[in-house]
Amino acid sequence: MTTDETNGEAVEETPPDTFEGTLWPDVNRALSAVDVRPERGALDLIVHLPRKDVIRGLGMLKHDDELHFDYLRSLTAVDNEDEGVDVVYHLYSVSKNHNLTVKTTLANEDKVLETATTVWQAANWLEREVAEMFGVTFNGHPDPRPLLMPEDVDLSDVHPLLKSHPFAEIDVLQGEGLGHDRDAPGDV
Amino acid sequence: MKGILKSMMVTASTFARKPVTREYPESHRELPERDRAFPLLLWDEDINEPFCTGCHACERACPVECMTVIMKDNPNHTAHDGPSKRRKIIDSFYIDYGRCMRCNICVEVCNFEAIAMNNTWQGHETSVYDRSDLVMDLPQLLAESKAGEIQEWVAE
Amino acid sequence: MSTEIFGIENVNVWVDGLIRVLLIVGFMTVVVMGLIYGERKILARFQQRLGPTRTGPMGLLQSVADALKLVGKEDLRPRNADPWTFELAPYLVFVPVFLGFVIVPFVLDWQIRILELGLLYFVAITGVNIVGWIMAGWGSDNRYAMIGGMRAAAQGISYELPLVLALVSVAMVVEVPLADGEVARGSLNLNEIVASQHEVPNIVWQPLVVVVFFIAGLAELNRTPFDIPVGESEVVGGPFVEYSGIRWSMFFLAEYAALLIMSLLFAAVFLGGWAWPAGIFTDEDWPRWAQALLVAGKASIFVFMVFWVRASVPRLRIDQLMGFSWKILLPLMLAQVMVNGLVLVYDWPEIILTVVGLIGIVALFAMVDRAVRQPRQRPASAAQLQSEAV
Amino acid sequence: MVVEAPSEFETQDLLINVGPQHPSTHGVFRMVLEIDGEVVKDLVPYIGYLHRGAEKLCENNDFRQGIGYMDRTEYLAAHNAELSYVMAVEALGEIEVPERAQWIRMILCELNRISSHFMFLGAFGIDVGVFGTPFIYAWRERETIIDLFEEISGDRMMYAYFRAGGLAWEVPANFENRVREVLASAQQGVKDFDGLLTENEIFIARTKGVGFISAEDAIEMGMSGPTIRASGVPLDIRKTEPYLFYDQLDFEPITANGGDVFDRYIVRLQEISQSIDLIGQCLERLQPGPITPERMPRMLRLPEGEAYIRTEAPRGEYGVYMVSKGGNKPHRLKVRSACLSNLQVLKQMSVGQYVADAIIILGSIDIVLSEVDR
Repeated sequence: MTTDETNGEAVEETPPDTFEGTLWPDVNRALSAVDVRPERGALDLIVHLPRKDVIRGLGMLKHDDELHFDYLRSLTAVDNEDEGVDVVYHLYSVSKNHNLTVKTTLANEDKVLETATTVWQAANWLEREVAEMFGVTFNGHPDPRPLLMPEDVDLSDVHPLLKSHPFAEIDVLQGEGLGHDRDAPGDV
Repeated sequence: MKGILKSMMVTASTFARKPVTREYPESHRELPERDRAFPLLLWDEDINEPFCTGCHACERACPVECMTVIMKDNPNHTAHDGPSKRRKIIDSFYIDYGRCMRCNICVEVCNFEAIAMNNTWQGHETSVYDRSDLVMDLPQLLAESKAGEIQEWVAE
Repeated sequence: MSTEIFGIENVNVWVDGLIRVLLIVGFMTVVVMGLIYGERKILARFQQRLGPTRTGPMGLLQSVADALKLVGKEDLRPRNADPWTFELAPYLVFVPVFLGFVIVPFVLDWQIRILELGLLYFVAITGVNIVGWIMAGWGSDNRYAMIGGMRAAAQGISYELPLVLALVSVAMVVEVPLADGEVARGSLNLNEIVASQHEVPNIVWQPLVVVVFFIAGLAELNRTPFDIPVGESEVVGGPFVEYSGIRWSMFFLAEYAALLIMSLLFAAVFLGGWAWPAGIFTDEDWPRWAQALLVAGKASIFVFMVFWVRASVPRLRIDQLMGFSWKILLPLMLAQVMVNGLVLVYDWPEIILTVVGLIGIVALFAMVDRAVRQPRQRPASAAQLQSEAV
Repeated sequence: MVVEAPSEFETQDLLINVGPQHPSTHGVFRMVLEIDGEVVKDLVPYIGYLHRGAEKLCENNDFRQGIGYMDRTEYLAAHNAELSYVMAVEALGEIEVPERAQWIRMILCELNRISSHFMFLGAFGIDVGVFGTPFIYAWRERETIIDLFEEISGDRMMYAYFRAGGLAWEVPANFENRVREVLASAQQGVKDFDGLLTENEIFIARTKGVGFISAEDAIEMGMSGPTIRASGVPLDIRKTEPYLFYDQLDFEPITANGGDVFDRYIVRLQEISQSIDLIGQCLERLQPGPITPERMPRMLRLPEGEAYIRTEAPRGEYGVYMVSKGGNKPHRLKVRSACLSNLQVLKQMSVGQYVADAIIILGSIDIVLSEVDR
């Protein structure tokens, strides 16, 4: 995840982006109690929050009557191999019709985070899926069973969507062995 | 009860309409020319050899990796005073119809227009008893085109 | 102990009974196969499809093919199903329906036995097959089957009452000419009921009873909109889920045989059976084959209506089904019986019956519309569960 | 010894396993119902039977190969699924899509919405109990639409027709009057369904007031599509955040405020008529022109960045969150499934209702399991 600072070193200091067209001024006011780092996404504004006060920040965003993010669009995670796992919240306000993406980075050693179901009920199943696919544990989740993976087999340490999880080999049916006991191939 | 009578009138009206079902094995629906059943190789009538030179372009582009291509030197290339200009020709070509997802990418990447999508009913009716019979080798892939039954559709 | 059958004198009673029963069995199987084929074709036409066309010319041998397939299929029994109830359930469903044919008045004197209490016998016999349904549901150790069986019991019993009251209110007003020229009212003998409809069929006098009989008949046959015990989308085949092969075909045969009896009874009791138009033109009766065609035509009206309803109406829920029978059909029928009684006692003109019947039909439609518009009442326990769950 | 009789007759609750093989679970969905008599006391849904790891596969396929997987994550409306994927690639790569391609994309997506809603009407008709008639009516209309798709892209359900930057190839010459023919038969289908089910007393009695969900709960649970619009929330991404040329069309999101099964049916039925009208408007604005940008690289490489693109699929918001770290393959691809969020509400809607209600509530959410499990 390249952020503004890394770009800054390579080339002479670019003027800090003022995000004038985006929600940044309101978001900054709403999240003043938390240190926030904005970034410009392809469509909507992206805001980085530190791990310990993500849930507090989301609560502020939801109950702030200016922003009123009452709709959790989607909750997912991105595995950046060595930089840890990013948990991404896409928020939307039905009344104000604007969007915001909230991201937080979890180090690979302890992928633990508070559950967002206290803020939105919608996060219930989405967190279950992120938990089983990325190995992130959400403390206080009401129903931490696996969502998509089978329960009868103990897959608690298998997290398929991590980059470390290998792709399955394709059982190749072609080639000399299994094709056909036709006469010599290429007999055209 | 007015609603119930109304819905019975609707079923009565369809009672009078012509049935839409078609007796499949006897009468086949006429397939559009762009229909994509399964990929097959094309036969070059005038030099009597397949167009395909085994350049692996389709094998690399295939999302499900269902193709295996082995090329060889072309015996009737002009160097051995044969009619063909192709230095390399396909030696053996396997497509696993069981894996192929008919996404037409191989036809798009092929720069010799050697592979096309089968748009005949024979291409659709490929049910077999054993999954390994779905692996089509070179003679099977060339059969329909050699018999001249394929008018392949080329996207301009 | 000898009777006359088809002109052959002094035939032993037992032999005569046996011949008539075998005739009925042959007639019933052929007609039931025709009904199955007819249903699939007519239902297909309602849905703009062709229906069976592969077996035989125009698919005519489809039922024969089904029968052969079912005979060939292995009829297995789940391991921990209760052996006796599971095995005997199909017989308890099939035999009562088959026994019901004893009193069906096909043509002038072509029925197995003329029973004085024909209607009472019919209603009693068809009541027994509910036991068969419950045995099938309970005996086959399958949760869906058990639910289906319980639903069949609830539905069978609660629609027995409107059916019986409908037949009673018709049987009350039937005119039976006595030997000394007098006219007695009321008879349970099906022959007399049909004979009394020479000039005017009962449908004219009792329109409401015809509608209620049709609805209750649908419920007895477990037909849409009352096919709750066998609703595939909820209980996946209901009590028959664990049956296969011949046992399942007995259930299937019983269902269509019951449809056949209900339609013949409908033709006899309400549309005048073999008597109705005959009385208008000539005093004595039509030739046998004409009467047979007449009865067949009237019965097929009922059968076509059943198929038509099946193609166009969704399924009721169990509480609506029970509410409909106990709160709407039963009061109407009791009122109808009371009005019949008054007409009989005070000798009012017959036309009052028709007027009251038509008013009854309007009342039935109004009640149904009001019931549909009402907000749903749910049992207290259900509402309390709902609030808990949120 | 005297056995003290229980105060009131002690009954035992029954646990039924509805699915994964069941005629009305619309695919491999399983719910365990705990029922007391006929009333549902508890409902535990189980999903994951159709999980094929589409997101992991897409990380191993480049931006043209991934389109085939998008079709398979939403097999009833594959055009809408491809649209989100392809728009995400164009957003990341800043690729300009010619006008004609965008109009054709809109027409195909609306046609796919019609065919998907007909599929719902057919399956819902059988759940409610009409034996087969709505299913055949729905299939009759859906076949005509799917035949048109076959003439355009060559495949009935898995089109792989959209490409980053436009379309794979030009539509056939008789495209416009073929579309008008299909719209006429869809109009007839809507009239049939309106007559068959909408005013049918038994249908109203079965569906009115069943499976109620309030607007606040719907927003709280992140629902989308016709299911949330039936509770009165006008959340339609074609209107709230217009993409392609939806801002040039005049239409209002169809809402109903009952929030029950009947309203979800009515919203979808009216959406078919709305889509028919929208396609008419699109056809007027369709001009001849190119369908792919002039110079498209043979092997598309995207700069670093991430984009979350959401479009209005028939079941709700179908979102693609694509993170690219340069290279020709997406680093991470998340498919936001509308049915997954709508399905979370099933327990809340079904507890306290009858078994028969629970079945039609599940039907009214119109789930497609390949989108739920991905």
